[in-house]
Amino acid sequence: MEILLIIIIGLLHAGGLYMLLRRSMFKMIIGLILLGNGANLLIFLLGRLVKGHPPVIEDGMKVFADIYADPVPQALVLTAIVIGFGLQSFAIILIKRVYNVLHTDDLDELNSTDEEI
Amino acid sequence: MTKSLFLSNLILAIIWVLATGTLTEENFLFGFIIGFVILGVITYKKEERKYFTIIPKLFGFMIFLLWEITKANFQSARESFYPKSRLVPAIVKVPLDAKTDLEISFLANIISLTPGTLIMDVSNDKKVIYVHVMHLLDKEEFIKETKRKFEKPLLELMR
Amino acid sequence: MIVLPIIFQFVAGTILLFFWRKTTVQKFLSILFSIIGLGISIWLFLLVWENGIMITQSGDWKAPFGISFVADTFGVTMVLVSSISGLAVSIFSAGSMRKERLEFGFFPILHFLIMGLQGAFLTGDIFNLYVWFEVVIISSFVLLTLGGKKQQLEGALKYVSLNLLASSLFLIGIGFIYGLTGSLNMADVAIKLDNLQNRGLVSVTSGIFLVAFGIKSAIFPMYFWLPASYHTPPPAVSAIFAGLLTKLGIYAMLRTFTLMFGGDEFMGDIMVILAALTILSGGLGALLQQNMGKIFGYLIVCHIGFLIAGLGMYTELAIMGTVFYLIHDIIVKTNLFMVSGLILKINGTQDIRELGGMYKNFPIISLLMAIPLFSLVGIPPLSGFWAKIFLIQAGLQTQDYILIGFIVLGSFLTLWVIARLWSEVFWKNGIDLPKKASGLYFSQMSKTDQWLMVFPIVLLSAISLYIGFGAENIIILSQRISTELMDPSGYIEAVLGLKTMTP
Amino acid sequence: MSLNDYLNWVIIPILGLSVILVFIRFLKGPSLPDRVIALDMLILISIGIIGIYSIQTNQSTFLDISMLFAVIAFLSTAAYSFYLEQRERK
Amino acid sequence: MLIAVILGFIFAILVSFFSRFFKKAIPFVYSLLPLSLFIFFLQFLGEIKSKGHILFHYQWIPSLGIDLSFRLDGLSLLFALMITGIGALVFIYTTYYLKGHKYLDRFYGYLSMFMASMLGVVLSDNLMSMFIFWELTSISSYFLIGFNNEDPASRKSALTALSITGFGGLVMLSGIILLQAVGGSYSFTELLNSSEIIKNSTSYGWIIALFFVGAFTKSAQFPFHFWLPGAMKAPTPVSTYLHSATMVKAGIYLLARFTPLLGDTFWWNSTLITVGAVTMVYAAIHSVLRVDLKSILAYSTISALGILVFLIGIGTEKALLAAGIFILAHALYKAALFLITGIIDHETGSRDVTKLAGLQQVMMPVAVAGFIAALSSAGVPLLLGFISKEVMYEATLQFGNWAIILTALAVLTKILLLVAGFWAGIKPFTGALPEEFKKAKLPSPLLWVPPLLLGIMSLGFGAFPSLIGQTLIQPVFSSISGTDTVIQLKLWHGFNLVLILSIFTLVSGGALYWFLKPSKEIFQKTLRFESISPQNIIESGSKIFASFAGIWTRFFQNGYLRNYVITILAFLTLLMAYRLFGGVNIYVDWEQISPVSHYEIIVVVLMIISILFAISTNSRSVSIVALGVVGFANCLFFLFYSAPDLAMTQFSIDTLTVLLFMLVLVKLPKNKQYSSKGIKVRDAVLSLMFGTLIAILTLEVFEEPSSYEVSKYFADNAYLLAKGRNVVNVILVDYRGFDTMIETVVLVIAAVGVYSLIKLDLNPSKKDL
Amino acid sequence: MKDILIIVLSTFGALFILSSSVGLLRKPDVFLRISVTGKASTLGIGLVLVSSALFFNNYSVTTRVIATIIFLFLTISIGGHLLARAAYIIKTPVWKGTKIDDLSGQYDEVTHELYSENHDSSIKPEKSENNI
Amino acid sequence: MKSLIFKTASTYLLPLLLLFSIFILLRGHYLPGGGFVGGLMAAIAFLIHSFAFGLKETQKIIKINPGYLMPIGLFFAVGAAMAPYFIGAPILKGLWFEEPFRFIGMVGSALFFDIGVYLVVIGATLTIMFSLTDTV
Ligand code: NA
Ligand code: NA
Repeated sequence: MEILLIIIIGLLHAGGLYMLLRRSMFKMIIGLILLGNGANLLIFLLGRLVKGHPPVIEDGMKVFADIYADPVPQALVLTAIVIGFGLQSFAIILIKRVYNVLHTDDLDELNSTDEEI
Repeated sequence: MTKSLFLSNLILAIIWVLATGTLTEENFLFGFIIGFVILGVITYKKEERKYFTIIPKLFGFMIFLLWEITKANFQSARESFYPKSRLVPAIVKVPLDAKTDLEISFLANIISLTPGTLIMDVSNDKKVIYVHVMHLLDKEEFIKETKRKFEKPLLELMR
Repeated sequence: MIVLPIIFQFVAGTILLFFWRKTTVQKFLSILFSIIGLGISIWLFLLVWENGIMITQSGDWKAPFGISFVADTFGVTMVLVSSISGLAVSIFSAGSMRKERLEFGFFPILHFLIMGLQGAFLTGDIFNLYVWFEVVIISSFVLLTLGGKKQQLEGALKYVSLNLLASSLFLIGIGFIYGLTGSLNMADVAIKLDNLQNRGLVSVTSGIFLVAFGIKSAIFPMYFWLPASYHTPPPAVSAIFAGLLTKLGIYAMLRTFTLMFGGDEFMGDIMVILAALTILSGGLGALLQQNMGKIFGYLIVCHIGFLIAGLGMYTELAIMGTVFYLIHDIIVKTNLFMVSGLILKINGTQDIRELGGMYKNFPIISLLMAIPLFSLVGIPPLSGFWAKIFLIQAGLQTQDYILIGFIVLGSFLTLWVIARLWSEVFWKNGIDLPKKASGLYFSQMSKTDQWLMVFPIVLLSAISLYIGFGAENIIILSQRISTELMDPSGYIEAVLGLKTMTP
Repeated sequence: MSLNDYLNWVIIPILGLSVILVFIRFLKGPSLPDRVIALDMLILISIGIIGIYSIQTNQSTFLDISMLFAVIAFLSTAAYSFYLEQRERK
Repeated sequence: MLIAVILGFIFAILVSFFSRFFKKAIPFVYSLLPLSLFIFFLQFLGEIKSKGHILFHYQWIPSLGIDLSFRLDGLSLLFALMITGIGALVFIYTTYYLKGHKYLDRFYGYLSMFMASMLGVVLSDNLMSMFIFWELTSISSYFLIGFNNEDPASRKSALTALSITGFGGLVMLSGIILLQAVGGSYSFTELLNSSEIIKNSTSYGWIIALFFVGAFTKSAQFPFHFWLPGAMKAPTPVSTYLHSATMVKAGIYLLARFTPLLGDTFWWNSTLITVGAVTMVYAAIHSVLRVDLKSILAYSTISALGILVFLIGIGTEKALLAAGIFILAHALYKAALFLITGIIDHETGSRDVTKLAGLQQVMMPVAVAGFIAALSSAGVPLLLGFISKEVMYEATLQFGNWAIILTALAVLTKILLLVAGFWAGIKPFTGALPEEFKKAKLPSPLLWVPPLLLGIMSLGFGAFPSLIGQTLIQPVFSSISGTDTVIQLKLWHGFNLVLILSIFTLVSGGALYWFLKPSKEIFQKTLRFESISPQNIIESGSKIFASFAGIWTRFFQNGYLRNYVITILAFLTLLMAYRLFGGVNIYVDWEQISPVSHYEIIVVVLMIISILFAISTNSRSVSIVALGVVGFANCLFFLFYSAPDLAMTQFSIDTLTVLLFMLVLVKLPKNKQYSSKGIKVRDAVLSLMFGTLIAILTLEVFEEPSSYEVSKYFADNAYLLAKGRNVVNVILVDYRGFDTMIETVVLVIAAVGVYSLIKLDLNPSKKDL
Repeated sequence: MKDILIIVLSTFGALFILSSSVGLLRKPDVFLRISVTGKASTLGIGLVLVSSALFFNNYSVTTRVIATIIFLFLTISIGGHLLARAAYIIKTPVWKGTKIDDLSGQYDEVTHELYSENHDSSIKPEKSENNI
Repeated sequence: MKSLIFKTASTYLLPLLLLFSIFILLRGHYLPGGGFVGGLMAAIAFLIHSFAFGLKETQKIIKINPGYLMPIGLFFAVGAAMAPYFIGAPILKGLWFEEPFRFIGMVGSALFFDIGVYLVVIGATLTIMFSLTDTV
C-alpha cells in the first residue's frame, strides 16, 4: 500500500508543479493546493501506516493495550492543513482581487513590476 | 399550546430525574412518559387535549412515511435498471393548501421522499409547488394522490 | 521565561485587534508595545549574555518531547535586532502610513509579524519553526497587499506563489526529518541524523531545506520574487521586509545547517557557488534600475550573497562574518527603505530620474540619509565594512579566491550604485513634479508626523554608527555566536538536559 | 463465512462498484450539476463505507465522522447550488 | 597624535553646527587647522632625524588586530608636512577664491575631512586603519570633486573618480587581508620583520598585484589614469590639493612605504618600471597636446606620478632618493602651478592657453611664482626640480642593460614636461596682453601669496639643498629604502653624462617650446584616437558590462512566474538527483510494505484519475470539483489508516477551500489555452522528474528505520499526565500546544488579510504617498 | 443472530446504494439523476448505518447513528431540491422525453423569483437528445 | 438563495449544528474532534444559514462581528497558555481540576485552550467566508 501512496505523492507533486507552470493564475493556485496535499500525505506516510487503530486510548484503559497509529504526524499534518487553509484562502482571494483590478487571468500579463527596468 | 404542554412535560421529566437522582437516558425517558400520562390525566380542555392525540397520530404518520420511503426505494431501485424508453418524466405544478413556511417545507420533504419525485421549487407566492416526477402516468391523478396521501394528514397533524 | 517576547507580541497584536479602525489608539499602543518589546528583548539579551544558553520547555514536557524554546546568543541577538527594527518601523508607520491602511489591521499584523520572527529565532523545534515561518509569511502577504494597488497585487502574486512553494518544500523536508529520526526537536534531530548510516539521504534532505530557505531568503536562483515585489508596498512595509524577512531565511539556514546538517561539504560548495551568483545577480540588477525601491531590492539580493558566502565557507571566521553582516544588514536595510519612504513623501516619486535636489533643500536630512547609504556600501569604518574583512579572510583560509573576487565585485557594484543614487537624488537639481492630489506630502504633514518619520531614521543611523565605530563589541558578540554555532554541543546539551551525546 | 469476511467480500465490493459507477458519472459530467451530484453521492457512499469499516475495525469512533461527512455533503451541495445560481445571475 | 589626525573629522562634523552661528568666520577658523597642524608636525623633524621613527598606539578593535597606531618616520613626516603645509595654503587661498559661495562652510567641512583622511593614510602603521583612511579619502574627494553638484559633468567625474579609486581600494583590501594572512599582522612595523617570509610565500604575487591595483588606481597610472583629468571639474583649490600633494600621491606613498617590505623583487620592479614608464610618456605626450591649463596640468601630473612609480620600480638607492626628492619638488611646483591657474581663471575667466598671454603686466607677483614653478618643473639649476632630475638620470643610467632605454624615456618625458610646465607657468604671462584680458587685475594677496611662497620654497630648497638634505630627505630616504645609507644632496655633481643629459633636456625642451605652439587643431586631431584611449576602452567595457547586466537580469528576472518556478525547481531537481544517485543506495524492503486491499485500490485509482482530471480539464469549475474529489479521497486514506481527526479536519477544510474557490470563480473569465504543446511537454517532463524524485526519496526515507521514542512517550503519558484519551488532540492542545496557538494566529491574520483584500481598495488614487 | 441481522440489513443497504449508483449513471438528464440518487441512497445508507449501530449495540453510538440518519433524510432531499433548482435556472438541458414542463418560463431571469403562473422568461431549458 | 424550503430547514439546522459543534468541541480530548473541527462545524452552520437567508440575517443572529471572535479566542488561548506561568510553572503546562465534571469530563487549561481555538476558527472562517460572499 505504501508504494501506491508514494506513487500518489509523486503524482501530486508532479501535478502540482505542472499546474504551477501554467500561465493561468487559477491553475497556479490549484498547483499549490496539490503540492500542499502532497506534502501532507508525505508526512502522514512517513509516520508509517497502521490500519484501523486510531491513537485514541480506549475507555477504561490508561495506556494503549494494542498497537496504535503514530499520532505525531497526524498532529503535524493537522496543523499543516489548517495553516494551509489560511494561506490558500488568502491566495484564492488574492487572485480574485487581482482579476478585479487587472481584468486578466494570464500571469504573463502581470509582470509590470519586473519589466520596467 | 402544544408547545407549552410539551414544555411542562419536559420539566416534569427533569424533576423526575432530579428526584430519582440518576441521570441516565432511560430514566429520563421514563420520567417523560410518566409526565405525559399525568398531564394527559389532568388536562381537560378540548383544544389542549390535542397534544395527547397528536403523539399517537404522529407515530402513525411516521410509520406510514417509513413504509412509503421503503416503497420508494424499492421502486427507484427497480427504475434504475429500466430502459430509458419506459421513463416518462415531467415537471408538474401542484397547487398548495399548506400555508405556513413550516407546513410547506414539511410537505415538500415528504413528497420528495416518495417514489420518483423531486421537489423543484416553491413559487414565491407560496401558492404552488413544482414537482419533478420520474414516471408520470396522469397529471391530475398525480396531483390528487399527492394531496390526499400527504398534504391532508400532514396539515391535520400540524394545525 | 524566554518566550516572554513572543507572548508579549502575541498579546500586543491581540489587543490591537480590538481597536480595529481606531487608528490613533493603535498608533499610540503600537509604539508603546514596541518600546516595551524592545525592553524585554534587551532584558533577555542581557540575561543570556550573563548566563549562557537558556531553555524553556513549553508545557513542562522535557525535550525532545515538548516544544523547546532555546535562547542562545544568536537567538537573542536576532530578537534584539528585530525589536529595534520593529520599533523603528512602528514609529515610522505611525507617521507615514495612510489612514486607510491603518484601519485595516496594519498594526496588529505588524506585531504578529514581529512575533513570528522572534518565535522563529527562539524555537528549538523544526516543526515549530515551520509554524513561525507561516506566521511570518502570511503576515507579509497581508502587509504586502494591504491597499490592493495594481503594482502591489502583481508583485504579491509572485511573492505569494513562490513563498507557498517554499513552505511546501519546507514541509517535505520536515517530513523527511521526522521519517528519518522520529523527532522534531532540532537538538535531538542533530544527534540522530549524526548517527544515520545513509548519509546521502541526509544530504538530500539538507538540499531540500537549502531550496526552501533559499527561496525565502532570496538567493540565486530563487530570488525572483523579491525584485518583483519588495518595491510595491508602502515603504514602511518594505522596510520591515527588507530588514527582517529575507534574514529569517538566512537565520534558518544558519541554524539548521550548523546544528542539524553541520559541515556537509557538498552543500557548502554549492552555497559558495550560489553566493557568488547571488552577489552577481543582485549587483547587476541594481545597476540597471531607476526606481529606488527596486535598486534597494536588488541590493538586498546582492548582500544576501555575502551572508550565504559565509555559511558556505563554513569556518568559524566565515560564520562570524555572516553574523556580523547580518546584524548590520538588518539595521541598514530597514533604514534604507525608510529613507526611500521619506524621499517618496518629500518628492512624490521614487524614480531617480525624476528625483533631485534633496541635498539642496534638505541638507541635514540628506547627511542623515548618507549614513545608512554609505554604511551599506561599507565605507570604512561604517558598519558594512567590518564583516567583509572576515569574509575575505575566511575566503583566503578556505581558498575560495573566486568568491573573494565576487565579494569585491559586489561591494564595488554597491558602491557604484549608491554613488550614482547619491548623485542623482541628492546632487542633481530636482524637477518640479506636479503634485498629486491624493496623499500628504512631507511638507503638508503635521510636525508630529514629520518627526515620527525622521526619528526612526535617526535611531537606526545611530545604531549603524555604533556598529561601525563600536565594532569591537559587535565582533565579540559575533565571535561568541559563531563559536556557539560551530560547536553545537553546548546547545544540544542545554536542550536535552543531562542526556549526553549518545543516542 | 464470518461477518467480517462477508462484509469484506460482499458488501465492500458492492459499495466499491457503486463508487466506480458514480465516479464514471463524475468524469462524464456533462454539466456541472451532474458532477456535483456525483460528488455528493460519492460522499454519501463513503458514509456507508465508513459504517462498514467501523464494524470491521471495531472502532465506533469512525461512525462519528459519518455525521460530519453528512453535514459537509449538505454544505457542499448547497454551496454549489449557490454558486451555480450566482454565476448565472452575473 | 590621534587628536591631530581626527581633528579634521571633528571640524568636518562641527561645520554644520558652526555655520548656524558664525558662518562668516568659518574660512579663517578652519584655515588655522592645517596651519597649526603643520607647525605641530614640524616639531618632529629633529626627533625623526635622530630616532628614525616614532610609534603612537591607540587601541580600537583588538579582536581584529586593528588599532589606531601611527608611525611617524621620514616618509610619513614628509607627507604630513606636505598635507598640512600645502593644505594651509589651499585653505587660505580658498578663503578668497570661493568667497561668498553659498556652501563655503560645507566645502571647508569636506576639505578638513579630506585632510584628516590623508593624514590618517600616511601616518597609520596599522594597514587596516590605513585602508580605512584610504577609503575616506576616496569618499571625501568624491564630495569635493562633485562640489559643483548641479553641473552634470561634475557629478559624472565625481562618480568616475569614486568608482575607480573605490574599486582599487576594494582590491587593495583583499591584498591587505592576504598580507595579514601571510605576515600575521596588520602592523607595518611588525610586518617589516617578516619581509622575507612574505616575499618567499606563494601568495606574494597576489599580494603585490592587489596592492598595485590599489596604488595605480589612486595614483592615476595607465590605464586607470583618466579619472584624474575628469576630476578637474572640481574647484581649483581642490585640484591643487588633491593632485599635487595629497590624494594622487597616496598611491605613491603606498608603493614607497611598501618598498622595504615587498620591494626588490623581479615582479615588483619590472611591473612598476613598465607601468610607470608607459604612464609618464603617455601622459607627457598628452600634456603637450592640451590647450586647457588644467588639462595640461592634469596630464603633467599623471606623467609625474608615472615618473615616481618608475623610480620606485627601479628601486636602486639612487632611484629611491630621486623619488623622495621628486615627491617634494613636484608637490611644490605643481601646487603653485595649480594655484596660479586658479588665479588666472578667477581673474580672466579663461584657461585657454592659446589665448592667454602677457598677464605679467597686470599680475607680476603671480607671474614670478609661475616662472619659478615652471623652471623648477623643467629642472633648471638652483631649483629643487633640478636636483631631483639629476638624481633620476643617475639612477636610470645605472640600470644595467636597460639603462639606455630607461634614460631615453626619462629624458623624453622630461622634455615634454618642460614644455607643459612652460605653457602653464610662463606662456600666460609673456608676450602681448590680449585686449580681452586688459581688465584683469592683481587679486588679493590671499590668492597670490600662497603660490609665491611655494615658489620661494622650490628656489630655497633647490639652491641650498642642505636645508632639507639631512633633516627631511635623509629620513625619507631611509624609510623608503630601509637602509642606513647616508645621502648627500649637491647642486654640482661635476661635468658628467648626467649633466649633459640635463643640458640636452633643457635645450631641446626650450626649443620645442619655441617651435611648438599650443593649438586646438592638434588637440582636435588627437581626438581621432579617442576610441582607443584607455578611458574609452574602459568605458565601452563598462557599457558591455552594463549590457551584460541587462541580459543577465532580463534572463533571470524575466517577469514570467512560470520561468521562476522552472528555474527553482529545475535547480532543486538537479540537486536532489545528483545527491540521490550519487549518495543513496536505492532499495526496497518489501517486508516493510503493507498489503493492499481492494477498496484501497479503488480509492487510489479514484485519486489518481481525479488528479489527472483536475490537471487536464478545461473547465475551471470541473477542475475544482475534481480537486474536491482529490481531497475526499485523501481523507479516506486518513480514515483507513487510523487518523479520524485528520479525516474530519481535512474534509471540512477541503470543502471550505473548494467552496471559496467556487465563489471566486464566479467572476473569473473563461479559461484559455495559453501554452503550446511543446511547452506543455517540457513542463510535463520536468514535473514528472520532480514527482518521481520526491517519490523515490519518500520511499527511501520510509525504508530507513525510525525512532518512535517521541510518539511512544506521547501515547504513554496522554492519559496519565495530560488526562486525555485522544492522543492527537492531546498533542495539539498540550504536548505541542504552542504550534496550535500560533496556528490560530495564522488563521486570524489570513482572515484579516482576506477582509482587507476585499474591502480596502486604494486604487482610485493612483499615486501612493 | 445479530450477525445475520447485520448481514441482511447491510446487504439491502448496499444494494440500494448500488441501484442508485446505477441510476445515476444511466438516467438521461440531471433531474432524473438527482431524483434517483436522493431516494435510494437515503435508505441504503440508513440501513448500513443501522447495521453498524446494531453491531456496537451501544446506546450513545445508536443515538448518534439515528441523529445522522435523520439528518441525512433531511438534507439529502433539500440538497437535491437546491441542486435541481440551480440546474434548472442555469438552463441545464432537460431530456427530450420529458412530458410536461410546468416550470418553463416561470423563473424571473434576474431575481430568480418563481411565479405560480403566466410568467414568461427565457429560463426554458432546451430538451436534449441524449444527455449522457 | 430564494428557496423557501431551504430557508425553513436551515432555521432548524442552525441550532442543531451548533449543538453538534459544541459536542465535537467538548469531546476532543477523549475522542476525535476538538476545537478545530468544532469551530469549523459551527462556521459551516452559520455559513449554511447565510446561504439560505443572506449575509445580513446571519450577522444579525451572530450579533457580534465575527471579526471580534478572533481576538477573544486568542485571549482564551493565550490565557490558558499563560495561566501556569502565574503559578510558577512553565507556560502551557496543563492545569486540571481534581475531579471530572459531569458530561464534560476533566476540566483544565487544555479545555480553555480548545475553546479559544474554537472561537478563533469560527471567527476566522466566518470573516473569510462572509467577506467573500458579501461581494459575490
Ligand atoms: Na520571505
Ligand atoms: Na534584506
